[in-house]
Amino acid sequence: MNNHEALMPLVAEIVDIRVDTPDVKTFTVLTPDGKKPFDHMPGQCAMVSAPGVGEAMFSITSSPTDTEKMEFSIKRCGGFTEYLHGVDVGQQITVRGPYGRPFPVDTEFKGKNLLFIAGGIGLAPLRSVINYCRDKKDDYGKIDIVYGSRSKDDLVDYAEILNEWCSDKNVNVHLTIDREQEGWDGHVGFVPNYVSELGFDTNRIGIICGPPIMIKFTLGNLTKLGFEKTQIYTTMELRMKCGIGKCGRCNIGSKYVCKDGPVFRFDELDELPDEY
Amino acid sequence: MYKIKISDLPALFDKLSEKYDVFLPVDFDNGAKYKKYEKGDVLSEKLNTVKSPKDFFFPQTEDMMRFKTEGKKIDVIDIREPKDDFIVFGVTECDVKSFEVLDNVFLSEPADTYYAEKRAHGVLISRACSKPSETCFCKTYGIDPSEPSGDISTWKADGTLYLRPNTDKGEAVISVISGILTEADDDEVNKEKEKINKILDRLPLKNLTTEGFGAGKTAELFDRPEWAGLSQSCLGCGTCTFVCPTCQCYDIRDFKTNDGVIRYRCWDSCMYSEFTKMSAGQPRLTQKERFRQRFMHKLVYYPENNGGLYSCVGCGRCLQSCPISMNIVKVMKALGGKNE
Amino acid sequence: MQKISRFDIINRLKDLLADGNVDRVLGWKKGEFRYDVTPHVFTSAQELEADFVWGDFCGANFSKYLIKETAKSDKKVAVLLKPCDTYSFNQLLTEHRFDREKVYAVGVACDGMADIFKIKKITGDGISDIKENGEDLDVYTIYDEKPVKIKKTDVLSERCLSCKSKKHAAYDELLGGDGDVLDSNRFDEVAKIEAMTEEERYAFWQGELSRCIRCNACRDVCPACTCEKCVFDNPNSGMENKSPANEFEEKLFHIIRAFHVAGRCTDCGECSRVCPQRIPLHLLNRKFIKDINAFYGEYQAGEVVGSRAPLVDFDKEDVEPKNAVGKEDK
Amino acid sequence: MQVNEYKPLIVAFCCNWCSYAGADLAGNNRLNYPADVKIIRVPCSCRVNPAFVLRAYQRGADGVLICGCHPGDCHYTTGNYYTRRRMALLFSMLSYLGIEKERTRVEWISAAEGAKFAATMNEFVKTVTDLGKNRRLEDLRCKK
Repeated sequence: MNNHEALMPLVAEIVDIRVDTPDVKTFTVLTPDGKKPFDHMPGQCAMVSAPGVGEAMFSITSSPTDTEKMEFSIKRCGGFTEYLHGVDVGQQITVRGPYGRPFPVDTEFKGKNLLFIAGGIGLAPLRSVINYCRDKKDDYGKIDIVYGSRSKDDLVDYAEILNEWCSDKNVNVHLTIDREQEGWDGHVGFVPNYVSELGFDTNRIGIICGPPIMIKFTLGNLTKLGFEKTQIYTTMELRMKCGIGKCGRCNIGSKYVCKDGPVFRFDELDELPDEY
Repeated sequence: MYKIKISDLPALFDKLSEKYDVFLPVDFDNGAKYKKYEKGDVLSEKLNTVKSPKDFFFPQTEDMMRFKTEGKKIDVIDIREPKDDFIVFGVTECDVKSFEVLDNVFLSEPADTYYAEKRAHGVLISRACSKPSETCFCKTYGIDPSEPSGDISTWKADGTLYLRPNTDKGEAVISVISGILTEADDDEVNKEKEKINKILDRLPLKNLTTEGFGAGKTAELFDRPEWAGLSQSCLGCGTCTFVCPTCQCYDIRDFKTNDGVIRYRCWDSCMYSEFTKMSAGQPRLTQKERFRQRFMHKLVYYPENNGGLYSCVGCGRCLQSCPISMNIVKVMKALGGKNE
Repeated sequence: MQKISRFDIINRLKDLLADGNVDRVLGWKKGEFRYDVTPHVFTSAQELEADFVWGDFCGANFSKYLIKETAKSDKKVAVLLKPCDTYSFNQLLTEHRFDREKVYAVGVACDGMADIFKIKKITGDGISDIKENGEDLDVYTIYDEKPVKIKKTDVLSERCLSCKSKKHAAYDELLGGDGDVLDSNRFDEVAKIEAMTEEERYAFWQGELSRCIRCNACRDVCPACTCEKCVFDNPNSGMENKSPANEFEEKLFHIIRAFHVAGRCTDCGECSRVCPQRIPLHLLNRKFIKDINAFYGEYQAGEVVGSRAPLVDFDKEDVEPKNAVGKEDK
Repeated sequence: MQVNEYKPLIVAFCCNWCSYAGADLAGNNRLNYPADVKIIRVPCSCRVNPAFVLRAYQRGADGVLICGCHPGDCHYTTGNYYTRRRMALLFSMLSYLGIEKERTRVEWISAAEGAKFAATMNEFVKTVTDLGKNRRLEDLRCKK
């Protein structure tokens, strides 16, 4: 990051828009001269903005190993995202970052089996880690991915999951949807229950992201399987304005999500007040 | 140590304003206010200005950049202009210390260049508090109002103003006015300090302590039942945060002009209901959580991140301004001390 | 000196609690100094005895708190109301903002409230105690053994200087008796500004409003400002704003704030009381009241529950806007 | 002389049923009125919130006109009666704050009064031109 201009954004151009689900689109972003705006680590975020419309924090969904471009998977749920969903390829936006503490991919994750558990748009922040670990598969053990959504149509990155992840030898993908649906012969049921059914051993690190209620029950079920809180990670989201721990709104206790997070280990979260 | 007769202060301000923009507290009908010096302005005797001098370094509204948009293209325009040196005169020690609190936030990596630029060009001339108010409690935080710091310290005693430069910036200012200053010894200043310390012993809030607060107290304080009662009549206005010298939360907003977009930042307040509101939800649902956040931040979270330093300096502005007279002193008395 | 003593009020409130008529009391709680009184919900006789105050600094108007308080429980809450507060009380009832059945209104006679800012202008900082002494206030400071004697009438708060009524517009019972509606001089200041030239008026308001720090205290304390979401907080309103970015924003906020309560403002004076910058906001509200009286006939918001506010009413013979300006003094 | 000739920007809120039709009629009859008048069509003059007037000034208007049906002729029966009260109070307040009272105005123009519409606009533009630029309710950020 350019430290001198922490709040000054870069201009970037949307060069590709992929429609993932009825309310999620993935935007590919490059600088006007065709480069990746900046380097990042898996789990880090960036402030994306359209002048006069809004500015908000999004996780960077592309992997750091992709040196060509940067991607954001964005769900339509407010004024600014509504705008983004309405733009065409070629539209310029601004980005600044990267912000936050990444997943400890080069330290604590190294050499371990990984279990990714995601619900809905919660896959977006994990996709960057998953692809990072897939690309450096020698550094990691077995990768399991449990991913669930309301319906088949709500699965983000479905094509990539089927075409790339599923064909990877050391990756095991377990998909589930909430309710029966025509044309779906996979598992049906909620993610937390599915995790219990699959019954993972504890020789792995868990990484959870999804709606708060899903996180809560999944965490409970993992604990029942014998997981310690010290081996489960998640990534958080709170309202942010500056991204650098100064504007004062994304704190949980003394921690700032934009600076000390967004990635937290559950034992760390336990020490924070319950205000998120 | 230098000195100058109080009656000669206009000459001093005239001289300084030749080279610097000089701001000093001046009395108005509605209280003292910092004002750019113009001939004839008289330094206010009142110690607390309604708004604190943080305005000069972290203004309530500050334009950051402009955007020009044309079709799908965006152009980011840096609109900052180089800042000239300026002097803030007559800053009380609590307000001087408030900059330490703000520095820890704004100058820590990555530094906030908007603030840093102003800090680099601002000269703080402090003054000893010869007549503290009943609402003063800087002693609680170990701040000594008889020994002001800043780039230059000043004391008023017996119709004379004593000045002591503390930094290179201060020396530079002194060299501008050295022609009208005379050298002095410390005697009068020491006597004045003694006098001030005697007054401090008579202040009604002199026994207020930070006991029970500080780093590591989150778990103990967060769920205390007293918060409900303390916050029950809070209006959720932002008065306390806006008059506070250490409150530093801000919002970044865009303003659509007829010719592009201005991105500016403005003070925000944790007391406001939309402060943490996002499309996905609201972590601080009621005024109780918002109220608690403000005081927990000042008394626990901030010290946790900044080596035990509290982000309150005891200036007493919130005691004077709160519409319902609820304030940090009442919170500290209700929650602090020994817990049975 | 207030007509009724703290002691008498507490005794009556204790009875009310003991009878089980009410389970809590909205009253004033003492602070660190004499003057920093906080609105508080008292739930027991002990609490009342320890912390309840009544005196020259109990300015806070509790009417607005009733919206929140009555929603909390089915039990009745007792509320202390000064005569001017009762108008806000009625106005909120007119607007159906709370359930009258859940409130036991105790009217207290009021002899006017003192303004600590005015006191400090005389005594300076360092006030250690203020004692009521007949018609005087004895103000002790840490700088002098002897008190400064101040006539209370010299330090009355702005709204009390032109008190409109000592008569309670609503109550279930009265403590300290009732007074009369007064022949107030409250429009004098407005008339003075109207008499200025356009340039003078502009300069006057420019000076006053430029001090605004947009803390929203005037809005948040106002018993007539009870929107769930204020336009100034609503991103979808197109005029959401948090800062007095420039002169325009200052005027926009204060014109709209005053306009939105026009015809509903009872002139309780809370806005000016709480302004940390001491902007005479009541002069904006009073201008609307004065105009309404002049154009559409005398109207006092909150005098009668259910009265029709002038801005949701009309007359076929109403004055034309172009003829209205400058015709306020009929 | 011609270099800096000042042309005021006028915003006219016109009620859909009368004044806007009046404007139409003025156009059909080739009655001239200055192009600096920007018409904003509103369902009823009563739709005009005082904030709209202020926002027009913020965005660079030098004069604001609110046009509605004649009192008694409102399409919604009584809308313009409320407009009348509301604007009387607003204009009085603006004047109280020292803002030129001639800048803001309410006019009743029916669908049949094309000539009146054009005449009103001409006269109002002249009044505002004489007053000069709006300085007292301007937002500098919106200028240039």
